[in-house]
Amino acid sequence: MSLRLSTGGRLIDRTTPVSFRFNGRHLKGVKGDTLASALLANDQMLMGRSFKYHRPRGVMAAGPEEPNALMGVGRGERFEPNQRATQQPLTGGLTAQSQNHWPSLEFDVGAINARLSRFLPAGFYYKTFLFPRPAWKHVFEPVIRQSAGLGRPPEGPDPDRYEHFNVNVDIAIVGGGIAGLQAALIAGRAGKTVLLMEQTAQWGGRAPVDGDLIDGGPAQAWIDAAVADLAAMENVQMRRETMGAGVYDHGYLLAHETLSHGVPEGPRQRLWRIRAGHIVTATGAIERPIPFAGNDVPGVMLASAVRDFVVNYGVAPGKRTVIATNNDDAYRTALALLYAGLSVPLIVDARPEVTGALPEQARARGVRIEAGTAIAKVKGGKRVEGVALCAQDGEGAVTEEVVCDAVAMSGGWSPVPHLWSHCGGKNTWDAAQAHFAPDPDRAPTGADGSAFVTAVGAAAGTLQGDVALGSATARIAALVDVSADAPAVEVAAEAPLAACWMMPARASYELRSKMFLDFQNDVKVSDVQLAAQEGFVSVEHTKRYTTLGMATDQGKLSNINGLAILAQELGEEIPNVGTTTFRPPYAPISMASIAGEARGEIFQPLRRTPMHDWHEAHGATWEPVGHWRRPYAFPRSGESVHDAVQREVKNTRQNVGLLDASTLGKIIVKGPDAARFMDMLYTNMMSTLKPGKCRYGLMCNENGFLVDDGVVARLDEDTFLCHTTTGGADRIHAHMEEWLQTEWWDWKVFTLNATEQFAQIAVVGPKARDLLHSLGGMDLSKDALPFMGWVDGTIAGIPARVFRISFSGELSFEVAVPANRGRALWDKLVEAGEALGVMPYGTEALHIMRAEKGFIMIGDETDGTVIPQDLGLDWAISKKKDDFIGKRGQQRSFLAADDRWRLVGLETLDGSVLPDGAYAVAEGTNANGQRNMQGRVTSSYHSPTLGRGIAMALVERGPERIGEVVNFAMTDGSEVPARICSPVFFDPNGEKQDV
Amino acid sequence: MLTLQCPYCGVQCDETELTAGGEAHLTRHGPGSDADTFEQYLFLRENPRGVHFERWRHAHGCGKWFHAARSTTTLRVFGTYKAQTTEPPQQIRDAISAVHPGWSWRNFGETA
Amino acid sequence: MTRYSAFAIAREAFRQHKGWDRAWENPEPRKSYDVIIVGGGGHGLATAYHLGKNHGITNVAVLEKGWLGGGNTGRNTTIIRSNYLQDPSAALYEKSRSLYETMSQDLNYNVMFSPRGVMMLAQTEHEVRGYKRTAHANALQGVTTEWINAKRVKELCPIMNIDGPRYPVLGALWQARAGTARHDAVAWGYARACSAMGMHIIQKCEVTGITSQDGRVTGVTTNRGDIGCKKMGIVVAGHSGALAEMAGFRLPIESVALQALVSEPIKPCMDVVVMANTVHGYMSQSDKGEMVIGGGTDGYNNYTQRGSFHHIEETVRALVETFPMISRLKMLRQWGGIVDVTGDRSPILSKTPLDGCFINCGWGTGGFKATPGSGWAMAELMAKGHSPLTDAFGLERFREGRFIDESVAAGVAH
Amino acid sequence: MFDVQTALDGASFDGAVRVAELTGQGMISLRGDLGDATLRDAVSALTGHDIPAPLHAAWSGEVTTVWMSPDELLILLPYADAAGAARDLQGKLAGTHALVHDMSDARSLFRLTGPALRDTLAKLTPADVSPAGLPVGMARRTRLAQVPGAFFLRDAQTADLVCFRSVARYVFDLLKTAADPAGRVGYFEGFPEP
Ligand SMILES: Cc1cc2nc3c(=O)[nH]c(=O)nc-3n(C[C@H](O)[C@H](O)[C@H](O)COP(=O)(O)OP(=O)(O)OC[C@H]3O[C@@H](n4cnc5c(N)ncnc54)[C@H](O)[C@@H]3O)c2cc1C
Ligand SMILES: NC(=O)c1ccc[n+]([C@@H]2O[C@H](COP(=O)([O-])OP(=O)(O)OC[C@H]3O[C@@H](n4cnc5c(N)ncnc54)[C@H](O)[C@@H]3O)[C@@H](O)[C@H]2O)c1
Ligand SMILES: Cc1cc2nc3c(=O)[nH]c(=O)nc-3n(C[C@H](O)[C@H](O)[C@H](O)COP(=O)(O)O)c2cc1C
Ligand SMILES: [Zn+2]
Repeated sequence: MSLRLSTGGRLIDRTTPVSFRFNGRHLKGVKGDTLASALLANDQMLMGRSFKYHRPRGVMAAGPEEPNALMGVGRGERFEPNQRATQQPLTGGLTAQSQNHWPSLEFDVGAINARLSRFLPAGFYYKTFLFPRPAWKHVFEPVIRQSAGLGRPPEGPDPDRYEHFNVNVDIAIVGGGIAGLQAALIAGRAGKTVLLMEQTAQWGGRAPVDGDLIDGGPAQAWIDAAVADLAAMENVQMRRETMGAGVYDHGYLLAHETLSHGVPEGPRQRLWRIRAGHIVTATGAIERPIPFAGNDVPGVMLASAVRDFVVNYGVAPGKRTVIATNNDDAYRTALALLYAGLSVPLIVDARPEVTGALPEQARARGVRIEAGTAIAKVKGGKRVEGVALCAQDGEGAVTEEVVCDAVAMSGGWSPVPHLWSHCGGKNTWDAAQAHFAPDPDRAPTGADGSAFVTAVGAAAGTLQGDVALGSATARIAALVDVSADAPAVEVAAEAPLAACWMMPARASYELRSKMFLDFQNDVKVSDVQLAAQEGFVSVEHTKRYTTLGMATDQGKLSNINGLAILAQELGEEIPNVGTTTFRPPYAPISMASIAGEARGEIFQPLRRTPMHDWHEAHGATWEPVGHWRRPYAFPRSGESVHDAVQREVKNTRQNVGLLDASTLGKIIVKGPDAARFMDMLYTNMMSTLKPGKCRYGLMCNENGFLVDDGVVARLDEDTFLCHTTTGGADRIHAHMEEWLQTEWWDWKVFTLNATEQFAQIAVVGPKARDLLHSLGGMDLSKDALPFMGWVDGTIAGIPARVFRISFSGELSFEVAVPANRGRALWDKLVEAGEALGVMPYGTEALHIMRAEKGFIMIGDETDGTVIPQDLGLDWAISKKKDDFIGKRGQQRSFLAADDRWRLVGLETLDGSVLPDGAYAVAEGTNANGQRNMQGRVTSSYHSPTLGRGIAMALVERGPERIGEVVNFAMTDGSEVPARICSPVFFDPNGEKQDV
Repeated sequence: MLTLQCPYCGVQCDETELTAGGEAHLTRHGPGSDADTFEQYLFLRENPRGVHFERWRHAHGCGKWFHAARSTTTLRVFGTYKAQTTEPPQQIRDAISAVHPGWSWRNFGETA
Repeated sequence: MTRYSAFAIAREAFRQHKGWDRAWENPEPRKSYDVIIVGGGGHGLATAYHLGKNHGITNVAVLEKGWLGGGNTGRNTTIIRSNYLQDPSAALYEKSRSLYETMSQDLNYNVMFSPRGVMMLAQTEHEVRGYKRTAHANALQGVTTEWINAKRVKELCPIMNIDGPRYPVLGALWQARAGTARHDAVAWGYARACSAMGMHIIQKCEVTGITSQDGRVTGVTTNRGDIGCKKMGIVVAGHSGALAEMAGFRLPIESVALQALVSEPIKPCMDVVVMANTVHGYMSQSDKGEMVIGGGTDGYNNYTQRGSFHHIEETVRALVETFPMISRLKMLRQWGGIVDVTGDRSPILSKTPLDGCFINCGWGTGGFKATPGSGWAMAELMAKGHSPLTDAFGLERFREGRFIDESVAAGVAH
Repeated sequence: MFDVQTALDGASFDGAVRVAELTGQGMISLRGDLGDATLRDAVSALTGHDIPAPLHAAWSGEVTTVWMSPDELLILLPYADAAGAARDLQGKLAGTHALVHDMSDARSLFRLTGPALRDTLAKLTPADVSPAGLPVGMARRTRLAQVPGAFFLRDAQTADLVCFRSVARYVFDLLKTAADPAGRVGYFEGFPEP
């Protein structure tokens, strides 16, 4: 049984109990515990169920590599699935639930899968569920899906806050073990700006647990001194609970900081985006499990994890621990257990001979060591009851059984190469240590082509304390170009390991089908072998076929063993088989931290006009246009949106309406070559426009397609003011700058996007002039300001520029004033207009009024494939100009064809409103069996002015077919006939706007 | 996550301060150009595995367009230069040659 | 080829699964073939498969420089739908979708096509109009789609926040028979079927040159020797530019990185595929339980299969807003693929200036769904010199200005 | 000037830094050849100081000039003076190829004060805001979360930050969140000013 020891535990404070709940039970741990150590202290060995076979699983590791002990933590909106118990600090009131079982952890119906496992080998699902065909969707898939997933989904919405933080540093060091600390000391003393981060809450890494002696004293003393030295350096920043998550191109490092494990006051997590001149990975090494039958039974753990639990938390995974190893380091675990007063009945060592200093120490304490021996099988179901032994060099014939309640295994150590590899760093196979380690000659390279990541310490394959500090010292000194000495480290010399990819070496199928490689995804040795047999011989195929390494631990424990098995099966060398690709993040990070501050009100910028608050206060319903929001309509209480729109149109046509047009783009184009530039930008001839006048203009892209339209005002001989669509302002300004800077850079033209300088209000309707005159300040009579003219002046004491343009067919003025005075003018117009029946109107009324007049709308009549000629806008395309942007594009055969779909109006025969986007059908079908089409509705409304449906449409040769009736198909298969007519439904001679 | 130095203001730009603008050194062809030439100009793109000349705009900054010579496989940047030129400066060509002897790109490169 | 079935599994279960043979053979290349397909992704394999199945051409080699399906086929978010706007696209993608319906049986390989339904959210008036237009077009194109209102959206996808303060959901374009499939299985299933027809699937065989005589293709040079052919299909997605250069022509294509990510697996909570284009994000839940999420493309040419992290941020930000419950879910892994983007963002299935050489590329961010249909059409084009499904997708359309522009209806093309 | 209403009406917030919208702030945009003698003289005459070096701001009295790009300056001056000053400048540059425009209403200006200044900015911008990367007097146009913005330090504990008027609320909310005292980072506070 697992238990709390009466002594030891360097990270816990036994005097402060912490209560928590696990699967509804109230349990107690102590301050400093992780959830995993606290559960072990309560003899809760069973911590979860595996993914596929629902096998009982206990904790296997003590850090982020843990594959089994995943828990649902927290409650309600703060619930979080798949938390590793090994990384979850025990906080008061913590609630945790184990996962992937029903009805309970102890008794799980899904465990039937384990019994059926012979029918469920790797890839079985590709081979079955084929018949009958509908059964996949209706029977098989739902069943498979029901058993999918691990934790239960979070509930949301998440009440917590997250943020990002951007820094630039000379050197970012990931990993705060002795190697990382030493690297920071050297770089810091050399005057570099340094950011040192450590994923756990402690500095020092493995050294204090492993008992290294540094500079003649315990490692902890050296660590404390190093931390103090670093803290005193102004150019060094240190962060704990900060995980290096990913390395990206050009020295970009992503790191994830945990700020709170409970209910946070400030942000819960912080994502660091670091621009580093150089990145140092001092991420240590991870121990490998050994594949033997039953290596997944709760109570089988990594030897280093056993040591961590004993030394750090004063928790023993068992009273009698058998150790299985192929190397000397595991003997440290034996010694730690003995030191804690626990029993180690046996050490099973796969090596034919066991001689090193550490084994000798164990031997000297009376521990039985069996060389050349293997574990044939672990006995027990929900916890270890004993082990059966056999010869390593055999097939598994059992020679002896030993009773124990825990097994500590060590297959050797692999450097943590993830961050090194994310951006292309390559690893080489080190046969002596049986692992892949970063190859300094094939480091990831940055913007200048030189290496930007350096691995040091155990992460570099220099595993033991002495060489770990040695590599950190030598490499970082070289990097920052100083000389430095490594502190003296005393470690026990270790005899070489003997690679052991399977116990026993020639295990039977029966045993191999119980040897787990990937614990979470239940991938066994036999699965990898089956994949190889079936031709999935690329390591990437094996991964995808078996799901090896695809679980939430991303194969931190399984990858090397898996590819060694694959290599063995293929008769290849391990380096020829290679690794799969390492991808960020190093360990999973929350979506919330990635989204950062962008939630709620600041999810996206919301652009507001100066009148925004007024609209809001007056019940506007909104239409998002880019990041702006424009009022769609202003329904009054009890009024439907549709009715409001109809009212707004009628009122504007009868009295006077106000439209907030501030969002329209306003770009100033100035210079001696401005007119020439304008002629290239617009399809129209703009150079002939007179100062004081306005002209409606069209802009195309080089393909010839219409991209924007708007009114251009000539301010003086060399200055134009270009109005663009709301969505177009930034885009068109960028378009202008692009042409000016990259094509016509010798032209003397400056542009300025003055969109936000002005609030713009359209005052529209027969009483518009009266309303403006009532505010006083300007003569806006027909003579003083004719149609398509503009004039500067003052209205109601506010400096204003008034344009006489109309997008509604009514008498209409657009008044531009400085934005900070826009609201004042609006208020005055509303107040003064009361007597005249003034009402604001929104975008929908605007749309209807322009459609009644047959004016096109970018985005409705155009969709990126429409040219001005399609819209009957030939009059706005200058024939006199040799060139304008898009002219050549429009000359291409398909665009110049005479059977293009062209703009017309439509009237349904029954007055109904055609649906937006409906297509006009033609006879027959095309070569692909699709119904032939001859046009489509581009805009369609109920016209309050005409009292019936009106529509604009693009119809094949449309303008030649006025009067013809065509049928529009409804989605239900019915058809609605409509007569082709002029798109100008209202006031065709433009009499109303020109008064 | 690229960083490119803006040759106008000297800022070491984060990729998120820039907008990418595709292939550099295109010659515009307007009315009067034949179909081949126009297609070439508007559509047919250099898409090398290796050195590429491309356009960028320091959009969240000084607003200027500039050119970069960059490898599409290693993302190494051989240099950036102002957009008001029809060919890459010699020193950038030399920097490329030092790494990729015999390189070529459209009309530029080493005639090895 | 051993046929796969539940019975076969039961049989093998009792003999330690020793009876399974290789899914596809691993032959040495011959001196020459009738047809060489360059590129062992889904499209290349499907082309080979349909050359054999529909046209009886089986003296075919598929040459793959790495491992089969290791290109975009092995790294896409597996969305399959055919609710495209333009006629030629709708025809091709619907052909493809219908082939997916029977693919598992046709190939005797369970590709887990899951017609769980795809919805494309409308969150602005503009999108509403765009999707209604698509629904109208689809009705005439024989593609079954439906405009659904916000209430129905919520019923189909309860974890969605349809009242998002910023972009309330106004409705969606819903294709009930659209869905997802197990992407790797598509490649493997085709490879197995091709191999069974006697075709050669040759991995780790990189084409480094294309040989021709009198303007007609004669073969390829590879790292495994020269191989001759009468006809050749270039089906290499992101690498099309490089292959075209070998064949002596240039393409309207740029290769850029597109990224995706998965969350940790959770119990099933989302039964449909959701695409939210206003905020730029899409998500589905795989049969294993991860949330599969698609990101954006970089604006710059790139062959590294890595992208820039800010796209991941943008996507995740959008999805946390749309699905607030994923906030405390963790990202497990992110990766990138190299997609080939054309001037109008639609694919190219075409003859080329080199006789006997055909090209299939430009699928950009959305070609997984087209895999079987593209193979079908490409095989027809290669065998007969013409296919109604490929007619509109020729290389000449750019110079003619005859774009097939799908972005017009508001969408990204996944 | 009772009806001059800035985007946030002078809102302010006290957190890890104090954030306040400045009212009464005018601005003139000038595009032109910054090496041109006429232009330089005209600008200096208006501002009372030389045109700042690239990537810098210069100030004297109530007037500040910010270098925006190789051919653009932003002149900050009292709101009441802006329109007139713009007209004068325009007049002086009549024969010069330049564009002058009163942009007093197009942007919002925030003043940030307090020791956590750099930490607050670092939550929002990818620009290097370390003392070495952003010394006093240097001006950066960059990105603030999802919108463009520019800032410069007047002294170690005072920064001026401009953004477009329409997103003033967004930027203010961003700054408020970033300056939440509960989210203190303490990163740059230890950094020595060079
Ligand atoms: C992140 C991401 C998400 C996506 N999401 C979707 C989605 O949801 N839905 C959808 O429909 N589509 C999606 N796509 C697009 C889709 O993946 C691709 O369009 C499709 O898979 C392309 O298939 P392919 O067979 O043409 O190319 P690939 O699968 O890329 O195959 C091309 C093959 O050619 C090989 N090759 C290249 N050069 C050579 C050479 N010289 N010699 C020999 N072989 C060579 C490559 O190694 C590769 O295996 C996504 C793509 C990505 C990257
Ligand atoms: N004798 C052996 O066989 C053997 C094997 C392995 C390790 N060791 C021991 O390892 C130590 C080597 O020192 P070291 O400093 O290289 O390694 P270390 O394991 O002591 O320290 C590495 C540190 O990096 C942290 N880390 C890992 N990934 C991280 C990430 N992504 N982000 C942030 N932090 C991360 C870890 O939490 C750990 O604290 C010595 O004490 C040595 O004795 C010995
Ligand atoms: C639909 C889909 C689902 C995936 N699910 C997982 C997963 O559950 N676990 C995992 O580790 N990777 C998953 N991946 C990602 C792959 O591991 C891998 O990153 C991707 O195929 C790209 O290959 P590469 O990273 O080897 O370059 C998934 C990929 C796809 C396309
Ligand atoms: Zn710049």
